[in-house]
Amino acid sequence: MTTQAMTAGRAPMPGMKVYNLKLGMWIFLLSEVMFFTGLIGSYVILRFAHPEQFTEPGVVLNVPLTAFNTFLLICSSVTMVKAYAAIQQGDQQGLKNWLLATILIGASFVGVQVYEYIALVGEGFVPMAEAYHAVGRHMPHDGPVVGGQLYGSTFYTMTGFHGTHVSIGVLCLCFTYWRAAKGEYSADNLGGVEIMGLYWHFVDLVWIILFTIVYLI
Amino acid sequence: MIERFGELRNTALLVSVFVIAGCGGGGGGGGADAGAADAAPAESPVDAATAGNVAGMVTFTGTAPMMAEINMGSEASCASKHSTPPTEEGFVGGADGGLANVFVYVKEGLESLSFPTPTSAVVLNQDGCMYSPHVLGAQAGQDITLRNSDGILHNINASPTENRPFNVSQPVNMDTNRAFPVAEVMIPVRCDVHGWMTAYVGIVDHPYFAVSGSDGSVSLDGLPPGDYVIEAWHEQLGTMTSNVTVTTGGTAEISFEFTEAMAGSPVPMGEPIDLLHPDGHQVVDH
Amino acid sequence: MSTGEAHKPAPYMLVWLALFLLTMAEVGYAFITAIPKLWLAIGLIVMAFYKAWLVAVYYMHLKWEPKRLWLMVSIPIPLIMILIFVVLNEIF
Amino acid sequence: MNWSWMLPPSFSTVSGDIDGIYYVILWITGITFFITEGLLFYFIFKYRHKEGRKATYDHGSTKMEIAWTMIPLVIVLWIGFVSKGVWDTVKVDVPPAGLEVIVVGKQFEWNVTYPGPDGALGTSDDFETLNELHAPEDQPVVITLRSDDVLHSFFLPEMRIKQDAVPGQDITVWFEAIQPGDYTIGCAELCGIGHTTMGGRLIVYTEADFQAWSSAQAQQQQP
Amino acid sequence: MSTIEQEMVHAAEGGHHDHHELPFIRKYIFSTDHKMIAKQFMFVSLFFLVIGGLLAAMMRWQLGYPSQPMPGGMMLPDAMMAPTPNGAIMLPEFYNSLVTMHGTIMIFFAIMPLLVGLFGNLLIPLQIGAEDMAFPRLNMISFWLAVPAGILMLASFAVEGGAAGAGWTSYAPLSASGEWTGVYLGQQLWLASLTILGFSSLVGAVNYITTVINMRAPGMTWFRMPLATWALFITAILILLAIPVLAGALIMLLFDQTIGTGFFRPEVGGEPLLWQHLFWFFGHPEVYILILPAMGIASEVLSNRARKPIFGYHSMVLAIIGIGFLGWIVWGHHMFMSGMNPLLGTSFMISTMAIAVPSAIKTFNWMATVWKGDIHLDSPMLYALAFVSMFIIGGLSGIFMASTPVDIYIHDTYFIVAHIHYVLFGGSLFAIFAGITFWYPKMFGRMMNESLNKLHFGLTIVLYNLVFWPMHNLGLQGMMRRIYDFTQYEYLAPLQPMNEFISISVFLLVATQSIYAFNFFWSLFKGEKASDNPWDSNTLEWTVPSPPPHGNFPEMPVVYRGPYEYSSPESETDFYPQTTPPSKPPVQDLIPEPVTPTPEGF
Repeated sequence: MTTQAMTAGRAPMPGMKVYNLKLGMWIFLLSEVMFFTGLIGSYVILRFAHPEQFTEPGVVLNVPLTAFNTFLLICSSVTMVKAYAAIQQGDQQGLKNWLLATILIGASFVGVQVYEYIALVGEGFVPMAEAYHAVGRHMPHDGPVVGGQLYGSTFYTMTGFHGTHVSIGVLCLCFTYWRAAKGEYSADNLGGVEIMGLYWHFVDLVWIILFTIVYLI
Repeated sequence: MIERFGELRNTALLVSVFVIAGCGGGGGGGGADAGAADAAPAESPVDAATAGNVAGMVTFTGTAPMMAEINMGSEASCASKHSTPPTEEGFVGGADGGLANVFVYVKEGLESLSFPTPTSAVVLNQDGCMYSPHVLGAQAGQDITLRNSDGILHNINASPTENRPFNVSQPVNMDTNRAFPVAEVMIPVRCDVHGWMTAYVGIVDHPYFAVSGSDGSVSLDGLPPGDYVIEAWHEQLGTMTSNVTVTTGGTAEISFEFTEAMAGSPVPMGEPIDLLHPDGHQVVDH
Repeated sequence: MSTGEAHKPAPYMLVWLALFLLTMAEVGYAFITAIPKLWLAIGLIVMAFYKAWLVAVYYMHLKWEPKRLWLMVSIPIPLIMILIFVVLNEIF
Repeated sequence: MNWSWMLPPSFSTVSGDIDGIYYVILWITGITFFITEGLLFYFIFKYRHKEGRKATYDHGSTKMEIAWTMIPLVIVLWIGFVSKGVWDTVKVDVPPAGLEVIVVGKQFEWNVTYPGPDGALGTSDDFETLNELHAPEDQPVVITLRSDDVLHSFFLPEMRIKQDAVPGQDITVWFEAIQPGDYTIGCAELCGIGHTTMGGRLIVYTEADFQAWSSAQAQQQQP
Repeated sequence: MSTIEQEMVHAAEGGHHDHHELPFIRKYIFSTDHKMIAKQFMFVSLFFLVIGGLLAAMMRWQLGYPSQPMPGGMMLPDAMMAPTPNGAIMLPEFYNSLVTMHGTIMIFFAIMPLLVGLFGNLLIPLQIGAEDMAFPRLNMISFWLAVPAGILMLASFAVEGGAAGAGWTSYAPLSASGEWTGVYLGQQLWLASLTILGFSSLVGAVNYITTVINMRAPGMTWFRMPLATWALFITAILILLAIPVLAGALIMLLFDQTIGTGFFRPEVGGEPLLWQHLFWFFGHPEVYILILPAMGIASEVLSNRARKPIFGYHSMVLAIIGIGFLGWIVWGHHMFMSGMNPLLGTSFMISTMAIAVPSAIKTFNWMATVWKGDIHLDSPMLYALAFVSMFIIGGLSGIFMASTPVDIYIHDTYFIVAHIHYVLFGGSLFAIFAGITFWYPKMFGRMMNESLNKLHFGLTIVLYNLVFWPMHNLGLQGMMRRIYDFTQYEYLAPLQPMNEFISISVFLLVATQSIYAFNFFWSLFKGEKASDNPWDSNTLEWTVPSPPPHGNFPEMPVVYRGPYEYSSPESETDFYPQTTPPSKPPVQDLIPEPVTPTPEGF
């Protein structure tokens, strides 16, 4: 605590050598890791238990679209880190521009995902186990049902929770942008930008894993 | 599927409870299904002077399936209530081909009218570990009195698809009142403590329904003149419909002839419940 | 401040390029039907985790963080492995 | 009131070993219990506050700690080693079946299917009993345990057998009764409103009686 | 300047100068002061403790007098009771709800918030010499998330179908569809409530861990931290990593219930055992979440009241860490009978046996701590000693269940009920009594009435053992748990007298607690004023006024030694506070170099 150091004339024990906000964010991310472990782990286990209920990549899910979405998220990561680099140099304008870019790309990621969901539900790829009747993207609508009841359940739960995280991230980004616009950040007060970045990159990281495990394998 | 949407109502409720942090807990009380019965005016819109009747027989041709005996060994107090060993009631035929336990009701023709909800309750009695009656009709929103006359633990597990399901227990001689606000044919009811206990409740939003007696006779009285589609439902033989025209004061004849061939047709119900209860509601053909 | 000016500017764009190319590679690789499923899965997972590694190390600045933070961040890994391994053990 | 720590009598080939381990643990824990609690109370009494007495200034002794760490470790690992053997006999190594039956738990009853005269399950001459398992003595009874709806737990107290029935899984359970008699079947896993009524009877016959019973049943249940 | 930073400055600049200017609502309702939040947690969870006790009493009525009219049962709604000519009888589904809600409320809404919410908030900043938590605002949020969770949980009693009835473990598929239990909305409320509560605990854990790592006063090295703080620190880590797994499982089950996904529903291919694995992967760390802080509290009190350094401080710390780690690899011992691969059973048995090691270390070290001590037998010490001796029983009875073959017989019987209550009631709850009594003067500036406490202790320890000891015997007779009417089994019918005996003891036990409740509130106003350090304790919280001002430490304390230097020859008194400068100059490396200020703010 700098402030306490000032008042008490002594610094506390060095601890993690990382200031509180950043440490707290990292700790929070650890719990997020465990949360997604629960979801992804369940998916892996259910898939091993019932391979017949899942399909080859691209049969039901729209891989090109989501590959593009992955690309979007990667780009948003780099813009985010650029924003951080900018404020490190005290470049207020750069911070705002890069943040804005991140917000836009992040929002469009969510948009694409919503579009994807709508399309999938149209094909009968729904989370309700009993109602599942997906026939695959390139099949006639009266074609045989591919995959099984657990497919939709796991897919929507995992991607849905990731989407929620992205949406929350976008909101937080807007807040960060608002404060950046008020010029509250500077080269030696950028904790807010950094932890925002940590969260954002973590969400990106989760998607990298999800994209591979859910769409490609 | 429909079941699922039923569940979605719960979600809605759940959310509402979220919003008001529990104060809305009472919302569980089937509130989502209100509006079914509320349109009922004070008195019956039917003019008794002009009303006519529908009467007829439900018959079965072919060799009737044998009903297996129920082994009540595990529930001595019930077994002692039966002089002769009770049999399953999936198929009860009467004299000269009459078919009992068929639910007959007006399916189409009354859309324009709405009827008051009866204040009297119908009784579904559990006696000797059997439901009596085995097939029961009630009007939407009408009280159904679940009665335990055995004094041992029963549970009444109703799994409707349009209405809110319930599963309540009765450890002693007691009555419990429940109502189904939405028309639904048919609602399966079972007791999980005694796997053989099953019953069916038909809910329609008018008073024109009947269950065929042991001789197969059935009649719907006091119908306003007009054209109707009458449906007959049997838990193993499926459904049949026939069109009748009721004239002023006249009695229209109907007859439903179920045949052996129809045996085993799936029980016309929203959700296949046999998935979890293979021995639940199937034809016992020996 | 443990990150930033202390060292030469981080290769952000380079990492971005790597991530992009790896994604392309993954998508291409996933559709090679010639390769047995097992090898497909392994290859994809390796690529995915390498991407995750890149993000964590460069974008999340782990590269420039004190060792004890690395230690802390690696706590969940054994737990994840225990959970997955044991429960998979159920199925086989 | 029964304050005894003895186990009720048991009647299966494995129950002896199970009870044996129980009594071993009972002895070990019992002795530990009296020693530790005794010492604790002795210390409390002996070293209670007296004016002018100062407590000994002592930060501990690694030797003693290692001692009272290693001794329990050795003991419990030995218990674990012994337990493993019995556990494998009961749950892992299933002997060749003298009688094979299918037990299906559903709310709230146990349905038992017997192979019938041809000795094979899944054939037309199978017959069933409700809430009753009839078995011969001195024969390994191998049970395929299933569930129709929720988790149940197939509990034979006198045989020291317990196994959850999991919907969607076939779980093999076996026991061998050593004495004819009338025993209990229970459900040990909360399974809903009627959980308490989900009891049944295990009837163990002599070999001959069982044959008689089973052929009679087969006759009776044939169409 | 950012809000949190303002709070920091506000706190650091000795917030106590102006804290009386805080409006009532900021001071008592939406307070960000860790001490006030600790008290809020205490009052709420003590309320839930009472609820849980009453639920238990109702349950015991049904067990002591199976299917006999319950006194006052007529006042309960028809959904719970069956009317008969001579009174109302409990319905089985209501009994199941009681079983479920007693477990859930006691574990998640009473013991856990008392140990983590109360003592975590109260002790961590005070004992490490911080002016408040790292994130005071988050701390407040953590409490105000727990409250709606509790309201939802209680509200589930009022909805159609009643409260959740699938046991506190809510094994799928019983919990996955109302068709099986008769509980529809109630189960969903249960799931929702626990999800919210989980998030609350999570936020708290992040706060605790950050605080302990980053905000220790100068000289407060890791191995000078009091054991209570150590235990709470490890507990926070367990919460941090275990709760999210539970949250994931809860949400999946909630989806199964509401929108009809298939994770745990076998009829569409779901895996019931997956729920058990996820639940117990959380659940066993949870068990240690419930006992570790209790161990820490007991260590504090024992060492202090025995006026003797804790025996083997380092191994005590290592034991805490060891238990924290082992907690992750033993969850399978809850599933020996579940149909889990029996080969896994053996490996889980071995890892479970290994827990005997850290437990033995702690138990014997506690005994060695009082050995040759100068034991002041006042109420905190009595509770703490009761904790030790009851924990011994609970630990020993655990060995029976750890041994897989024996578990075959006693699994899911009253033996396990006895075991868990010896650990949770005899262990955690006695430690909580000890802790509340011990830190009561620090919280409220007054002492609790000693003789009332001794009376409460005597009655409680006796009645408690009369309740739970016979449950071992019931279990050995084969009486299964969670059973509505055991007399349905003729081989259990003879156990009725013993059950009746237990039930009567429970009623008395519950009644006895009113003594403590009365003492608690009476002492708030009438208790004798407490000095800053009534127990002659060494740790930092006793160097500040009782109750401590907003901001705790007018100026940052400097720590020179470990927390348990009692009867040290270097000190003329029989205690030696951590902050007292040593007579001879301190070894230099004990006081850290001031670190360069790091950027702050959000």
